[in-house]
Amino acid sequence: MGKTEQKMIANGKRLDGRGPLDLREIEMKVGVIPNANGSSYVRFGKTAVIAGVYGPRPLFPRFLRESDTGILKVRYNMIPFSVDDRKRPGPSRRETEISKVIRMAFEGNLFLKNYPQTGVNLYLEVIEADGSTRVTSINAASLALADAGVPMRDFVVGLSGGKIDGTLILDLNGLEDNNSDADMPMAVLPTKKEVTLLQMDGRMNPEELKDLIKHVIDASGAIYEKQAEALRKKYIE
Amino acid sequence: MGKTEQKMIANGKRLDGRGPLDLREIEMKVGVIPNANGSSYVRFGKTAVIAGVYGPRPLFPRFLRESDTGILKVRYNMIPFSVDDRKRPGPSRRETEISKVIRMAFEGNLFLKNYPQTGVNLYLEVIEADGSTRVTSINAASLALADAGVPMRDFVVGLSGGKIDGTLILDLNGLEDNNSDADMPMAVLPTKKEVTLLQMDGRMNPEELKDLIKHVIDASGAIYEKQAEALRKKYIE
Amino acid sequence: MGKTEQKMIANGKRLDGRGPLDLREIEMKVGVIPNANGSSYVRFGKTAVIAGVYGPRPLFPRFLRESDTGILKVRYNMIPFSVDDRKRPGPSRRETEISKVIRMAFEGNLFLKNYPQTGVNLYLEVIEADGSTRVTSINAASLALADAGVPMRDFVVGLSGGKIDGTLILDLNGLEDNNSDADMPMAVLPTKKEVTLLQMDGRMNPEELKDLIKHVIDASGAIYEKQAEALRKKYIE
Amino acid sequence: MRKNYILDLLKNDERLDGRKLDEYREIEIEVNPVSKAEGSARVRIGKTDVIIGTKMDFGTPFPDTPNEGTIKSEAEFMPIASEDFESGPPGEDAIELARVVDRAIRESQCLDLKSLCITPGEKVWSISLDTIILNHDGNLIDAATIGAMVALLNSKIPELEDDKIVRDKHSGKLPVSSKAVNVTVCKFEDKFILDPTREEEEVFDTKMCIGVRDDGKVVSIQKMGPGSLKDSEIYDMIDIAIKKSKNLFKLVGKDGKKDI
Amino acid sequence: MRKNYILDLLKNDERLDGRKLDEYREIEIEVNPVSKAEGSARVRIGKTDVIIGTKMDFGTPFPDTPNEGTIKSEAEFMPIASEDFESGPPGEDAIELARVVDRAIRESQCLDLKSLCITPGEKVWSISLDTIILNHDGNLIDAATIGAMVALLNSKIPELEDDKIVRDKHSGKLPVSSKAVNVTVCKFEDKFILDPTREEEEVFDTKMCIGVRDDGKVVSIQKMGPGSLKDSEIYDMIDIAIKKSKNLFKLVGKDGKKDI
Amino acid sequence: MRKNYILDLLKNDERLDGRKLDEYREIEIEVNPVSKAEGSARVRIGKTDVIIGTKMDFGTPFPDTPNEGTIKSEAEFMPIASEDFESGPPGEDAIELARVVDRAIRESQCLDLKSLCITPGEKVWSISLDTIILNHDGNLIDAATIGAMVALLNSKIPELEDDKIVRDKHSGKLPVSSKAVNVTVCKFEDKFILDPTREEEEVFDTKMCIGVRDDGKVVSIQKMGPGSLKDSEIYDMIDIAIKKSKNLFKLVGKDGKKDI
Repeated sequence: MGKTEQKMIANGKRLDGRGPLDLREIEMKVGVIPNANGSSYVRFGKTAVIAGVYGPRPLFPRFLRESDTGILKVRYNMIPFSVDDRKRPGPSRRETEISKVIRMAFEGNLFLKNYPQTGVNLYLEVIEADGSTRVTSINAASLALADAGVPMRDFVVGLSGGKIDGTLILDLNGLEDNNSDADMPMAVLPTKKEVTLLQMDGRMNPEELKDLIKHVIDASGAIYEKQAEALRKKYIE
Repeated sequence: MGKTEQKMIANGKRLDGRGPLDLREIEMKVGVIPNANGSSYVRFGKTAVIAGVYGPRPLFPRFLRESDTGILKVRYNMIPFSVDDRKRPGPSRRETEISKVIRMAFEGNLFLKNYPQTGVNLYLEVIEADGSTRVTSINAASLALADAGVPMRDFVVGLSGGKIDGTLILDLNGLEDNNSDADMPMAVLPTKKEVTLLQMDGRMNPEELKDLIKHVIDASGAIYEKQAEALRKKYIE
Repeated sequence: MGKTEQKMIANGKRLDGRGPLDLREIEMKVGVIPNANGSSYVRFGKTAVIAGVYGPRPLFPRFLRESDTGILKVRYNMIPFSVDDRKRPGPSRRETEISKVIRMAFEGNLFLKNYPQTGVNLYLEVIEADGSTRVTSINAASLALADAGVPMRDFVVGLSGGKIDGTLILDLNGLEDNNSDADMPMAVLPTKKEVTLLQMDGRMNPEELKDLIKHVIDASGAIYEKQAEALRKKYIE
Repeated sequence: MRKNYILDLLKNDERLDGRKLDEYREIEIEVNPVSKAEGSARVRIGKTDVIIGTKMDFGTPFPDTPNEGTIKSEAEFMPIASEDFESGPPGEDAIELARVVDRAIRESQCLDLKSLCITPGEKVWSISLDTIILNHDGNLIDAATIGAMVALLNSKIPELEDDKIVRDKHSGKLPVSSKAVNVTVCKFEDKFILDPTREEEEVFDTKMCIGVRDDGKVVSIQKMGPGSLKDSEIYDMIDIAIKKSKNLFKLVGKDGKKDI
Repeated sequence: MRKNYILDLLKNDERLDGRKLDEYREIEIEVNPVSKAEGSARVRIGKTDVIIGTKMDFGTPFPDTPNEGTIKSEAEFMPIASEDFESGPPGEDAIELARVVDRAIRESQCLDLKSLCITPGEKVWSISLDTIILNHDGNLIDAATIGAMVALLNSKIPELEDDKIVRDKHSGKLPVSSKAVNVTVCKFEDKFILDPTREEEEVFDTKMCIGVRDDGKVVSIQKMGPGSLKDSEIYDMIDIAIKKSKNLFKLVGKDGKKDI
Repeated sequence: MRKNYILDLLKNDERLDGRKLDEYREIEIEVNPVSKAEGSARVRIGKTDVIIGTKMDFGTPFPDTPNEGTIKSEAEFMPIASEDFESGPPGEDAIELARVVDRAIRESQCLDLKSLCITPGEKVWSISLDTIILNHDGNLIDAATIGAMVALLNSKIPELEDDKIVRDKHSGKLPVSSKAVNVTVCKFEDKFILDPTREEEEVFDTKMCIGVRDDGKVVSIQKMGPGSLKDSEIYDMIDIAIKKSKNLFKLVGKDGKKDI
């Protein structure tokens, strides 16, 4: 899915029929990997991610246990057939960077100091990629950590904003991502309205950039509700 | 040596003049690597393998010694100029798999539980490859382990069976391997007549498959004799 | 810079105007990497090397400390844009070999036995390569080790000799290196007049080879003076 | 202790989860769950959960088969699937799984590789078959082979425009003429079981993974585990596998729909 | 203790080295110190010392941009630069640095990649931008981005003769039409600082690295560190970065001369 | 203690195995033991046992020598050969050995690389020279260089049919016009020995590996080990190597037959 000459917004509607600030269909499910301590499945449109959490558990090998804080490890991975051209197994530079920024989006939100000598391993498997994979992963991570019973100060919501054909939009799909003027994945603590991940690529005036940040933060509440609902559903069942 | 249009069996004889169940010329020698605790050279036709055994010796690093059983490591390796197109150094996927199945062919046959915290390293170097390299390696391994004095329940004999031009054959050479309807390397405990390695590639009816397995087991006795003779020879000298 | 048809010596002068035994312009500076325990910058013509020394410091991980001698590690590395065609990051086979011979040029010259369980790490970064990079590195290493206060029996001087158009020369530049009949990097202990590194590539009669070795040893004194001056300069400042 | 309990049950031909010795857990097949793949399948056997996909790209043919496309099979035992799996390049178990799946597919000759030639000797379609383990509860090879078969049966060939791959159009389906499955038969003393859970795999540690084609031919075998097998036991295991394969072939219908 | 001292000073808007909160250390730029590179720059900010170079080689264009040259950015955190760096392939910090530098350059669209096409769809110029850390005393990304910009502005394109690269002749300069820098704004409680030393980076561990183009547009952002940021804080940080970028652009003159 | 015993003997110019200081162990050369190789040799010097082979494949020439074939030398110190060797990519000792062997061959200009050009600038023969250590008992480089020389002298060039390599036919022998060997001279105090065993190598840890061509020219030198050498010692070592090389050249006859 490369660049296209097509107009991306016509009559106020995006190519898939959404309004600029509309999100795609969202599906969230908890407890999908029986072996994991916590797990989830999150889908935004065709972008689908499975998250699994193992831990907290004692660190191994032992010499790692000198650390006076718990350790969060994050692996963001795209499976080979999740994208148009097969992705080779093994972490790419892009995946290594995304694993790091996702770790940063959660590290301050967990009480890792309370778990010295233990590790929490968070695995994010992108099953299908149609834009906004890292923010979809963040939602999956938030649910899987909650499902595993890892204490968090707040949920973490992921959502991307962008600018396309001069219009600010939310939740970019793959085609939009490739044709946008700007693309901005964010992670938001929905209660405190604080930001733990923010990346931006593109060209924006400071004012529209600030507007876009505001749009993303405002929309995070609705996603937070869906996370809470997915968790409730599991524990009712 | 690719596929050929040629008939592989004519007038009941194979291209190299053998009858269907004839083996190639076999050479076996013990004690060829002075530094190793046990070693051997085995040749079936042009396929030649050198085996070396180091151990049993204490495991290193120390944390490996927690294991309550001895550990057998196997490395099956083809040297770069053992094949038509140079084989790059470093283990290929094929070599990794073969190393595993050879380990499985021996693991149950050694008294590893009696050697906690020790390791036995078995190195198999294919010097020249003209078909049936893994079973040639098994014969070499059996001799090298015996030469090293590693106690075994039984010898282990390697021999390949196959089907070609509708005929069941033994001890495939490289050209036959590439043109066979089926190829089946096996490892046999010659005294107990039990099988510790069996792989098959091809297309066979269950009945002919069972016949072929029987042929291989039956022929294993003769190879066992050659192993015993090679060992005797060393200790007489 | 490949081979050329050009005469490399005309009217007793080399292409860059030097006489056969002349050295290029030499620049030496000490203390260029603030974080390192010792460091230096050495330039011969356009060939420039930065050296940094960390240590002596306790070895890590602890199990390495079983050694009853200090350990010198050397990494000779060319930065990607130091050469005509970009050099990929990561050690090439050439760099691995050079790291070893440079280590050998220093190991016997340090009092490593007096520092059990400690390590000295010597990093040599070739910033620009125009011939004689390993001997330039040796001069940089000598200065950086002295700057770090690592006790040495003697300084170590690096200088290359060669033969080109039938003439013996010193301090080959890149073009000369590619067009020489022989190229010989050497490391010399300038006080004892002993050799700790000697490599040669080319074709030489034993007599001219011995002459060339003598030329290099004789010229090492002048470089030694420059090393001493560079160190004095730092400590006067 | 758990092991002893499994063995005690076995004396009465019983299993922990109440199954008969030759009974599979429930099998659930999802066809083309990943639309970016040329074809894909998700297969659950009990709690075992795998996802398999195909991708097609340009490749060069092997020198000795210049007119044939190529297929390669890889597997990842991702750490999400089990606390025993680690990140990093495939270990020997993942490599073995990928190769055993590959062998059943390849030796069954189910795929017409000649039809995947673009320019003889130069350019062919190269199929990548990737197996991803999402949750490991035993019997991975049987699950992966079913998934590979369903993914192949449901793969579409991307269109070529001006020598370029256009992935959102298709020039047809992958030509698959027969089906193959692997049936893994596990042995302990004189008992054979099928479809072991992870717990059972530790007890029944000697097994034969038998590839069967839908015409009843055996196309591949891999003896696994450290034990030894008598000839009569091998014969029994082959018969068990061929018999059971018929049930599995019903699941792997040409349309790939789950019908169990 | 050192940390506490830094925080105590901070209460009075003071820093260890006497700088104001938004003040950079002295910046020293050396243009084309490495003549083998197509272009190069050495940038020192205080004790931080980096060297950046470009090399141009033949490459193949990406399928979706067949008429454009390519640029790739890599970074090595060489062990000479810090006792914390280790030999080996780039770790996550080196990869992040290279990608953040790359993003500011790429998204600013400062480089006319179309002019780097040799044969459409087949052969283009591929630019390698390598960042080498010689001494690490904080604020690596700002230093590396300045260096990248200066190296690009001063890169010469090698000549082509008979389809071969002749490196000692040049067919012109790399066409660079605008400039971009990264300004990293660090935060602790309600204080923001610029150009942190390595010591300060451990205290001010939440930051935003903001890429700004010389027309005042923001071209890239990377939030770093484990902390969280209020929207108003983010807005302030953006404003600080844009404001400070103007000073940096003065350094990165088109002729690359240092004028501070 | 063993070390001291070696040194005590040395005072009387004696060695553990009774050899004279400049005496080699028995050398046994097997020509073309591996028929799959284009050429091969097995060389035993005492208990040291190495096997060297050549393979020829298509390659691209180096840009500065577009009309010449290429040769590359690799070595593996396989764990079968010594309890000190480990599996994995070649370490610095294996790399050094391969490069020192390569240098003697390359610098002797014994091989007419121009005759290995197929299409100038595009396609040439690329020779891979692989050294495999089967048993390590010292003096590996001398053994490997003899083996490389014998393997090259006995290599046949595969035939080309329709631009494809046909390995079972040959278009002639590799054109080798001269011979080179390495003679490693080891030093302890004022004593020099040749052909050290592994035990002796630990004592005589400073050495020069001297490549000599059959016309008596020195073509390569590698000083090894941590010690230092006086100029007069170096001169002596060169003379010893040249003298001894004559004996070795007798072994490496053009027909590669062993004649000692």
